[in-house]
Amino acid sequence: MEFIKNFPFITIVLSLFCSVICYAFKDKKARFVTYFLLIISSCMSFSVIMYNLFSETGYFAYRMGHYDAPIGNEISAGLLEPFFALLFEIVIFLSITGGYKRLQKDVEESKQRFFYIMINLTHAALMSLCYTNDIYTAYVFIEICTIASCALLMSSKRTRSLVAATRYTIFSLIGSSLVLIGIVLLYSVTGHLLFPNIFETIQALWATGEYTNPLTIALGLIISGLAIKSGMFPFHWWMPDTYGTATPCASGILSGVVSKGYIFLLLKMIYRVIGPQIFLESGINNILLVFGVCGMIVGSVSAIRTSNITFMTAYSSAAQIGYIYMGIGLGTKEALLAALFQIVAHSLTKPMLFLAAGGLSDTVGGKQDFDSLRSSAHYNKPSGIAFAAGALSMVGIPIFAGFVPKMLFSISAFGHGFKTYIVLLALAISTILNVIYFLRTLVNIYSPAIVDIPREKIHFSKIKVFTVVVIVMAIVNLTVGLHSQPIISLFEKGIEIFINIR
Amino acid sequence: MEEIITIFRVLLLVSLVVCAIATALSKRVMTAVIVFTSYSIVMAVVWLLLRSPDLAITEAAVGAGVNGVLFFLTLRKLHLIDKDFKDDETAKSNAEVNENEEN
Amino acid sequence: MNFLINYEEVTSMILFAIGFTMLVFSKNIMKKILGLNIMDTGVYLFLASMGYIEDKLTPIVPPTGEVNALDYINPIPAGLVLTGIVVSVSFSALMLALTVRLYKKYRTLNLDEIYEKCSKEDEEE
Amino acid sequence: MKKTDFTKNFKEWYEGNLSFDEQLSHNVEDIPVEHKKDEPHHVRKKIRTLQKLENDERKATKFGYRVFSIVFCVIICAVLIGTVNFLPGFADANAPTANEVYEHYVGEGREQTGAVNTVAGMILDYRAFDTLGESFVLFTATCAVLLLLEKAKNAPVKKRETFTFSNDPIICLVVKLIVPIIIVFGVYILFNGHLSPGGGFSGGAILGTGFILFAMAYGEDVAAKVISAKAIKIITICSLSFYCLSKSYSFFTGNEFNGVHSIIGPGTPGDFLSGGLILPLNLAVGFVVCCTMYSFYMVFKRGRLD
Repeated sequence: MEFIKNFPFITIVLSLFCSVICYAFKDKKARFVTYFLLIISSCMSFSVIMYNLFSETGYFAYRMGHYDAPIGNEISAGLLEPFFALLFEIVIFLSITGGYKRLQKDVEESKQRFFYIMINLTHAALMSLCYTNDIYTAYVFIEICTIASCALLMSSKRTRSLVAATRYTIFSLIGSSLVLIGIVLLYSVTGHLLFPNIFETIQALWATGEYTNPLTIALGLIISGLAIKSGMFPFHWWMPDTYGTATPCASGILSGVVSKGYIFLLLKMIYRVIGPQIFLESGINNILLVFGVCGMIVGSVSAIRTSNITFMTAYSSAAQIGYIYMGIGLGTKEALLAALFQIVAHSLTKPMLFLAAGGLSDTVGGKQDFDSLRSSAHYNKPSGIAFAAGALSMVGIPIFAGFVPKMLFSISAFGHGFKTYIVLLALAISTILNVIYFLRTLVNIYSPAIVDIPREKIHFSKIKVFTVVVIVMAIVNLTVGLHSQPIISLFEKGIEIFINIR
Repeated sequence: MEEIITIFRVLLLVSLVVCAIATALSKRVMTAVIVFTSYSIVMAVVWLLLRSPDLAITEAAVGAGVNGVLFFLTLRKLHLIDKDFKDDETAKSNAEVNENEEN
Repeated sequence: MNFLINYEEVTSMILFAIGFTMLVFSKNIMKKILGLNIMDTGVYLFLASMGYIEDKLTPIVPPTGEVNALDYINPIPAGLVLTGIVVSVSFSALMLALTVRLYKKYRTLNLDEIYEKCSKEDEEE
Repeated sequence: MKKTDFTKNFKEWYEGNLSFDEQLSHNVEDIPVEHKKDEPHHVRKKIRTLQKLENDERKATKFGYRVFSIVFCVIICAVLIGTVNFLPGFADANAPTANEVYEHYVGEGREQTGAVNTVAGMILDYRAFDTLGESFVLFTATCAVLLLLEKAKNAPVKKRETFTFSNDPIICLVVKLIVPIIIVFGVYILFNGHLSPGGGFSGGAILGTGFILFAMAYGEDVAAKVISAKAIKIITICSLSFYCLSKSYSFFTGNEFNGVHSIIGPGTPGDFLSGGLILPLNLAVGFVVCCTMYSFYMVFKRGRLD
C-alpha cells in the first residue's frame, strides 16, 4: 500500500507529460487524453485521501529527489491537499465536458489543441500548488498557472476577450511579482526554501525578536500578491471582464478552480510556513477580515447594479471570495473550516452558474443582458434548472451546498468581541443582497419576454452531454448540502494535520 | 584592488538605476527598448562581479539578445520602426496592406 | 545604518520600485512589459546579492582533492535566478504577442484607449 | 552654451521629439485635427479654444497622474529600503543564507551529484523539480504565443517585407563569420554545463540567438528549409518527455519504500561523461530553450513555426 505515496507526484508529472502529448496530437485525441488524465488522477487523489484517512499519522512527505529536506525538494500530503486536488479535478472535468459544445463555437478549430494543453498545464500547476512543500516550486507553478489561465482566456475568438485577458494578465503579473519578492525576503532572513525548515526558523526568529520587520513585510507581500491573483476586494475589478467574456468552460475553471488554488496556497503559506500564531500577532488577519467583509458587500452591490448575467455571476464570485477571506481573517480553526467549506461550495456552484448562463444566452444569440434573457429558461430548460439550483445554493438556502458555510461562519463568529457583530452583520447584509440579485435574475429568466428578438428553442436531445453534466453538478451540490457531516469531519481531522504535523 | 572593484560595482549599480529611470521616463518606445537592452548588458556585468558567471551568460543571451530581438520584432510588426528606414508613404501603404490582409 | 553596506540590495529595491511603478501606472503596454522586465531583474539582483560573500570563489569546485565549502559563495540564489530569468522571458513573449494582436485590432498601444474603444464597441453591439 | 544645449536636448528626448523621430511618437493628442474649410471663422475659433482647453486639461491630468505615480514609486522604494535596512549586510559571511544547506551543496555536491559546477548540480539534481517546472513554463509560453499569433496553415506568407538584412553586404558578411562561432560556443556551453559555468538555460539561449541571427541574415525562407516546423516540434516533445520520464525515474527511486535503487551513478567528477543525469538533462533543457527562443522569433516574424 505504500505505493500510494507515489500518487501525488505521478499526478503532477503525468499531467505535465499529457500536455506534451497533446501538443503532438490533434484536437480530438487531445480531448480524450485530457479526459483520461483527469479520470486517472482523480482516482489517484481519492486513493491518497483514503490512504491518509486510515494511516496512523494521516500525513506523509515525499522526496522529489534522493535527499531529505532541507537539502532536496519535497511534496507532502495530509488530508486537505488530496481533497482539494480531487475537488479541482472533478470541477475541471465537469466544466470541460459541459462546456464542450460552446467551446467548439468559441475557439477556432485549429487552436483547440492548445486549449487542452493549457487545461492540462493548469491542472498540473494546481496539483503542484496543492501538494508542494517548497516555496520556490510554489512560485514556479504559480507562473505556469498564470500563463496557462491567461491562455485559456485568450483562446476565445472574440477580440473583446483579448482585452479582458490583458487586464487579467497585468493583474496576475503584479500579484506574482509581489509573491516573488516576498519569497525572496523570506529566503534572505531564513536561508531555507522548504516549508518545515522555514517554519522552524521563523518561530525561532520571532521568539528572539530578530528580523521581525522584514518578516512582517514578506508576509504582507506574499498575502497581498496571492490576494490580488485570487481577486480579493480592492483588486476584484478584473473579475467581471475576465469571467464575462471568456468561453463558459474557461470562466468556470478560472473562477471555480484557479482562484481557489491560489487561496489554498495562501492557506498553506499562513498555516504551514508562517504559523497561525505569528499570523495573528502580525495583525494582517484584521486587514484580511476588513477586506473580506468589504468585498462581500461591494461585490454584491456591484452585482445588483449590473444588467449582464455573466457580469453578475462574476461579481457574485467577488462576494463569495470575500466570505473566504473573512474566514481566514478570523483566524480560528472553526473559521478556517467554514472558509474551506466555502471554497468547496463555491467551486461546485460557480462553474454550474457560468455554464448555465452560457446556455441561457445561447437561446437569444449570445446576448447577455437581462431584458433579452427574459423567458430564456423556457427555451433551454436544463440551463434554467441549473441556474436556479446554483442561485439557490449561492443565496444559502438549506439543503444546498451554499448553506453550510454560512451556518459555519455564523457559528465560528461568536467569541471574538466586536468582530462578532461585524461578521454577523456582514453575513446578514450580504445574504439579503444575494437574495436580491439572484432572485431578480431567476424571476427574469422565467418571466414572459418583453423584447422581441429571435429565439432558438434548444431541446434536450441537442445538448445531451450538457444536460447530464449540469444535472450531475446539481446533484453533487445537493449531496454536499444534505450530507455535509462527513466532509466537515474530514476537514476537522485535516485541519489538525494541516496545522500541527510537519 | 578591492576598493577599485567596489567603486566599479557602485558605478555599475548607479548606471543600472539611471538606465531604469531613462526607460521609465522616455516617451518613445523605441528609445526605451534601446535603453533597456543596455540595461541588460550592464546587469550581465553586475552578475559577473557577483561571482555568478552562469547568470551573466544567460542574462547576456536572454536579456540583451532574445528579449531585445522580440521587442524590436514587435515594434517592427506595429510599424513603429519601418518609418526609420522608409519614407512615410510606403510605411502607411504597408500598414494598410497589412490591415487588409489581417482582416 | 545598513543602507551603505547594503548598497546592492538598496539598488535592487529601487529597480523593483521603478519597474513596479511602470507596470502599474504606465499606460503604454510596451512600457508595462519593459517595467515587468526591470522589476524581475531587480528581484533577481536582490536574490543574487544574497548569495555573494566577500573574498570567496565562484562555486565551481576542483574535480579532485578536498573541498572546503567555506571557500565558495552560496550557489542557491544563482540557481534560483537562473530558473527565474526564463520566467520573465516567457512572460514578455506572451505579453508582446498580446500587444501585437491588440494593436492589429485597435491601432494603439495605449491601454486606456483600448479599453475605451472596447467599451464603445460593446455599446454598439 | 553647452549646458543649454544639453538641457534642450534632454528635454526634447524626454518629450520624445528628437529630430529623427518626430513622426514616430504615437501620442494621439499630438496629431493635429483637421478642420473643415467651410465652417465659419468664429466656429473654427471656438472649436480650437475648446480643443485647447481640453488639451490643457488632459495635460494637467497627465501631469497629475505622473506625479502620483512618482510619489507611489518613492513610497514603495522607502518601504522596501526600510526593510533592507533590517536585513543582514551585503557580502556577510554570517548571513542566515550561509547555512548548512549551502555547505552541503558545495561540500558534498561533487561526490553526490558528480557535477563540478555546483549550480548545475543544484538545479538539476537536488532541486530538479523546480527546473522541470521551469522548462514547462517555456513550453507553456510557446503554446500561448502560438495560440495568439499562429496563422492558418494555408495562409500566404507576406512578400511585402522588402527590407531584410540579407541585402546588406556588411551585416551579411559579419553574420556569416559570427554565426558558426556563436553556435559552437553555444554547444560548448551546453555540453560543459556540469564542468564549467553554463548549462541548459545559457547554452540553449546562446544557440537560440545563433539560429535567430542565421534566420535574420539569410532570410526566413532559407532558415525554414534548414530547421523545419516539424523538427522544432519533435525536438521539443522529445526533450520534454525525456525530462519528465527520467526525472520520474529518479524521483521514484529516490524514496526507499519503493525498493528500487537508481542505477545511475555520479561517475568520476571532472570527466566529460559524469554527473549521472545532469548532462542529458542539460541537453534536454538546452534544446527546449533553444527551440522556444527560435520559435518565438519565427512566430513573431512570420506567424508560424517554419
